[in-house]
Amino acid sequence: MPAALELKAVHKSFGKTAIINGVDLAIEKGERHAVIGPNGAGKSTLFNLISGRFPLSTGNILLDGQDITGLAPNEINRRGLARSFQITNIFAKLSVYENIRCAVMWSMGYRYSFWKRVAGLRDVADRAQSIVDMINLGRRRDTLAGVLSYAELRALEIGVTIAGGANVILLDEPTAGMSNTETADAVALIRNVTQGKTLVMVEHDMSVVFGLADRISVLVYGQVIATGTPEEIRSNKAVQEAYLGTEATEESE
Amino acid sequence: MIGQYIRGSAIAAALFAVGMGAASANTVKIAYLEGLSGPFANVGEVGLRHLQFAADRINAKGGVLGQKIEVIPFDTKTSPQEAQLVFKQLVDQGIRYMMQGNGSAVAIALSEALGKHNSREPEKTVLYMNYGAVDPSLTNDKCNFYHFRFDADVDMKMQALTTYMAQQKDITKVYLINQDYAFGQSVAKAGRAMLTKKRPDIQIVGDDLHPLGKIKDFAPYVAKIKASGADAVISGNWGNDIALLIKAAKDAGLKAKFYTYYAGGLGTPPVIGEAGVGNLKQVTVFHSNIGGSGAAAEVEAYRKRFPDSKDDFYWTTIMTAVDMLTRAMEQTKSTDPTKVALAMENMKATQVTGEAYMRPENHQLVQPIFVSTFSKANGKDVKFDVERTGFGFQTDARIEAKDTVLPTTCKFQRPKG
Amino acid sequence: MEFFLVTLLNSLSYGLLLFMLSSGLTLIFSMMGVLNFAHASFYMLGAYFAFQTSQAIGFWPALVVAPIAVAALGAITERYGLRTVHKYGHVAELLFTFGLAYIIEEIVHLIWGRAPVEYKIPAVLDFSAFSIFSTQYPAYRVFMMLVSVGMLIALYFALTRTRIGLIIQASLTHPDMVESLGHNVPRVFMTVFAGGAALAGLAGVIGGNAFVTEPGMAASVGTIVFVVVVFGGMGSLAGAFVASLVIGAVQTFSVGFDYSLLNLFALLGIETSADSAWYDLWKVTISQAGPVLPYILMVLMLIFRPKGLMGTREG
Amino acid sequence: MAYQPPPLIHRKRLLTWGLTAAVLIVMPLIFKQSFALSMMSQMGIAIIFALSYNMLLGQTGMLSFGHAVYFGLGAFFSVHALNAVGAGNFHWPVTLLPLIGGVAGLFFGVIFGYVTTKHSGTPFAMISLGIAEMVAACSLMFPTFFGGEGGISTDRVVGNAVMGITFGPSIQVYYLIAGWCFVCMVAMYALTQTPLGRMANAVRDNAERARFVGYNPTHVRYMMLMLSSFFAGIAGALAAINYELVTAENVGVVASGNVLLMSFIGGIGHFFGPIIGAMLVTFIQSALSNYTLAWLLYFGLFFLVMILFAPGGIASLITLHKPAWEVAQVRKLVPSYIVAGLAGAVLLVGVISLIEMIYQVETKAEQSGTEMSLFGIGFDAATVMPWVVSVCILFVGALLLWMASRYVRSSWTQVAAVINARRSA
Repeated sequence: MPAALELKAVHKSFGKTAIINGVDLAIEKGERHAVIGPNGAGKSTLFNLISGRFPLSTGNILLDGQDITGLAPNEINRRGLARSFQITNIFAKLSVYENIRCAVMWSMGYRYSFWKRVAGLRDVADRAQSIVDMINLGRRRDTLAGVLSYAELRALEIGVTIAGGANVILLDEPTAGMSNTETADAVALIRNVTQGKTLVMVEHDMSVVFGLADRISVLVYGQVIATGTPEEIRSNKAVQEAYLGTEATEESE
Repeated sequence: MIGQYIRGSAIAAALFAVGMGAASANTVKIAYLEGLSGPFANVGEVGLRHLQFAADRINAKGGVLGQKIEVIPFDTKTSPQEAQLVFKQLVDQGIRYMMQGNGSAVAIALSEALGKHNSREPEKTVLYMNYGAVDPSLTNDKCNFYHFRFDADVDMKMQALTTYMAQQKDITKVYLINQDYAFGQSVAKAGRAMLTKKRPDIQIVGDDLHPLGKIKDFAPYVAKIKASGADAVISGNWGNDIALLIKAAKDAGLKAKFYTYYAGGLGTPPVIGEAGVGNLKQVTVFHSNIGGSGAAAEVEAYRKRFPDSKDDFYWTTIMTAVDMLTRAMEQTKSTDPTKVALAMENMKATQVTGEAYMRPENHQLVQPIFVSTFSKANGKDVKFDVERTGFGFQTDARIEAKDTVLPTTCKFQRPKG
Repeated sequence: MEFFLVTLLNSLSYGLLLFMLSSGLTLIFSMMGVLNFAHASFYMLGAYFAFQTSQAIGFWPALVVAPIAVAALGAITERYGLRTVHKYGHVAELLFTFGLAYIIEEIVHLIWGRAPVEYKIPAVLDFSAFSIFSTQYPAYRVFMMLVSVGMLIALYFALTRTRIGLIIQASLTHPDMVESLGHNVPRVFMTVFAGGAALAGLAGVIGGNAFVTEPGMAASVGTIVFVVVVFGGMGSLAGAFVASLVIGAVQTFSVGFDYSLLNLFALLGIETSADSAWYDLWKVTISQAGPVLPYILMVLMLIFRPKGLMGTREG
Repeated sequence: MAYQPPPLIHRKRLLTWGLTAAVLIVMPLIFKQSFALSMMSQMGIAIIFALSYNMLLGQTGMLSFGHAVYFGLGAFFSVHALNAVGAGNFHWPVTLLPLIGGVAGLFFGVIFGYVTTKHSGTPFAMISLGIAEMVAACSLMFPTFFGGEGGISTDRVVGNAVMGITFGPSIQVYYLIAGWCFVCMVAMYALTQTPLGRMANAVRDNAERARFVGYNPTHVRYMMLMLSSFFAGIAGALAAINYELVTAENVGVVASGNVLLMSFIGGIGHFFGPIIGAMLVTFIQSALSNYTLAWLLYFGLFFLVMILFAPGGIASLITLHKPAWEVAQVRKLVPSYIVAGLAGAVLLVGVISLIEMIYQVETKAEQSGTEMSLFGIGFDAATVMPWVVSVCILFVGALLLWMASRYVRSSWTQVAAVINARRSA
């Protein structure tokens, strides 16, 4: 069985600066995988490469065994990979419900049709409503996304990401900037919505990482220096030296 | 949403109520249709002054049939479609006479709207006096019984111009440069055809069409003319397109003579200035220095009436139009457009330029045409300058009325009088 | 040969004038994201101010006074107009300049009338500088080129040797950066806008009497300057420079080519007559199509290289 | 709870459309002059055109400077079709002529849209302007098709009358336009409620994110442009029937700018905004120009004031009051609006007198002297007094308006408090 997502010798340079420097990574189906690393290690760039936002310099990316290198983001999304953004990136002038509805339409086969009434599509409505409920924004259903609170926006961001039913979900710092209680809610939400799916996340909050992830990869200077279970990573000398040591102690305090 | 409709229409209704019924009764109303706002408003205003000038003179003598002439200006925004709408407005207001003359596009649109209107609503017939739109088709295949043209058309002027040019033995190579649109194209076509017929030895060394009003720098065209070795240039250009062409020619030291239609057009002489003296010619039905006491008196009277305006008496065509109109009314003792139109056919008029008559086959005024040269005003044969520039036109030749008549394809339905 | 040399000089002087207009627009467009529709109106105002000033105190003072007056107007426009609508986004800003262009034209109609004004070349410069074979080359054109080149050099030094110039340069390629550097962004914007307006005004001063000063002059150069900016590429003054010269040359040289597709057909042995389908299209000569060429170039450029000739970024 | 799709036709919507249809039917019975009738026909055409434009600007976020290209080409193709029908070479009912215009518009939408919609934002705006300039320049170069400056004229009375309808009288043309206008309005509204229509909004808000939910923004833009050019072509065909003349100015940049102004003034953020804008701008352009030569200046100033103070257009000014209306608080605003309206009127009187006096002195003095009358008061603009008075009125008006604006603001603060209280309750 092929891996859900596989990166083969992925390189990315901007001009003369190499940001991603030969990443190999395989993520199994159903796995919850976290990518950690210090600032500027190239985590977000890695996500942008996987989701097709930036073209690769060299290397290959396989989704479910199929090569998706060089495809447009919408093509990649249609093959079952969805991502969220670190800086909230939703449709500001549409309501919460409409945001979700836009995110489910393609996957339900309605594509660019201009002869069907959206309000008449029962399956779309049911699915959108269930996702709104799942991300606990039922009360804010008809509010414009642009006026939501920060935590609500983050929840919507996740909702829009998972709405299309993609099997591989990429979450970019889903809990960044949240308070402790908000973070706990977010973790519960992520756990809930990614059941049975493959999850890859970039996260700074180590409690979230160690709470959620089945496996962790550590990215330093554009290279994966270690991949393993949380325990393996915790005990990995190289990781401790390079990155974890100081921060892990800070986090535990 | 619906509230909006209602509110909007209420405002519209209120404004309509104010606007209607502005014209007063018991006058002979002449609607004046020109662009009175936007870029060509100044040209429209000049015609308006002339019409007012003519109307004042009639009114000072007690008007026509005891009624005063009232001039009512309408703004066509120099757009054919707008002109059609304005036409509906003047019909609404019960106006039966209209005058227009700038832009053949507007003229053709009006003439067609007029034709349809007069046949659809004969009891509200309107008569159209065209004082300056010179597309030949208006008195040929698109002619209309209720349309009267008082200016000579492109072909008639070219006939006069080429007659004159044919006599100039020093012309051997001619260059045509015109604006790339209907008028410019017809000038180029007529010029080539008539000139090669009258002087087969003349070589046409160039035939350029350039976009209308878009060229900033005519130097490349002048370089091309120069390279062709032309000693005469024919151009129907008007406005900045002629002014810039002449300036560029002077800059490059081009010696060729320019035979033009609109060198004396409003706003052009001030831009040309010194650059045009001696080598710039125009073909027109009138200019200030044609000689004769009548012309001089007219020019002076106009300057006296409008002392602050820089433009000069130019449109004899408007004078003749108003003159013929009022005489036709006096003759028939009626202000009915159909009767007046029948009376105007074949009518003779004594213009300051000489005898003229309305040709009954196509309602085209036949009159003398002049070729003149841009010169320094000298108080003698160049008595009057144009637009207070110190430069005026000097007559080179006068082509008699009978020599300007061309065959016509016009076949209109004549109503029974 | 004579035609070629004369036309080369003409295209150079026209191209340099275009650059004077487009350099300001590029700066404004690249830094502020505002596609300034009123830019050509500033050019027109420059010409009219110069006309008015030269009537009162002569051409040479006008060369200084008019651009300064236009710059002041530009600063006011930025401060009280653009800055107000800035919060509504680029579309509103663009429409604001669109409306402004409209009003400036009407006001010019009111103050100076609709006919061209007699803004003349100063007598000292009204002679022919030299002759190429038999064609004279007017001194004023040489003067125009000198002013343009002088402006080019001044602009170069202003951008590379002064503090604000360095900030402007930095923000051309990285518009977000200026803010993070902690500079007074509104003031930088105002300076750039006023400076761009001044350049346009200066172009008006020297272009107004070489060509013609009339209310339609803004509209006649307006779109061509846009073409130059887009063609040259966003954020690149060098691109605008090259594009100005290229567009200037295309427009000037195309006049000399009287070839149409009919000539090509004749070469290929295809028979055509006035009755052939699409005859109207085949008979259009390159010189007739000249004015459309810049637009075609621009559209092609945007299709194949959306960044423009030397642009650093898109959109 | 299973989802119940809302009925296609429910009471509120039926009422809205029913009233719209009723207004369209009744209008010519109230305004009978042929000028009024032709203005209403123009409005109908403008409404379709402005709505089609707003499919791009308001709904998909594409600022186009060349939409008249589709309108004008639609008009030219239909005028040629109509002439062919008149010559007997081709059979097609005049009633359905707009379909030919629509298809022509669509055809060029397919061609030009393929190039333009690869870009968004400013590059799209620029490329649309470039194409508009190109088509406009071509329109004078190819007189066979475009008819040169005179345009192509036609006679809409062709073939046999069907049930007495010849389309000769303008009232019949009005109803033809009104019918098409209604159909197009419904169709374009319906379009906003489809998957494509919703995704257009999403692309407008955030084209990049649309990619990450599976949609290609380029396709969305392309499809919207094609559909929009179809409707623009319909409007063009109706214009051809209405004027019986199509000139090159129809494809021109000015016409494109005009539709932009209409949509923006009406309000691009709401479906009905462009409808208001189309009616208002058409009205200003045809009616205001009868009263004053300065109408272009007034129009320009009006536009600038709208951008500076109400960038959402008239529609946003209306919808601003929706929350207040829902809590029945609008009446609390009325007094302050009346005061502000009066103050604004004073200011307007000052502005109008100054502008009219300037125009009188600058452009009309030659024909009719400096004697003039405004608001029923006759005076001589060459004397100082009227100027002093006008400037005073202007300043007083400005001062009053400034004070009134504070009153409006305080009224709004009160109303907002009520709204907030009601909301949180």
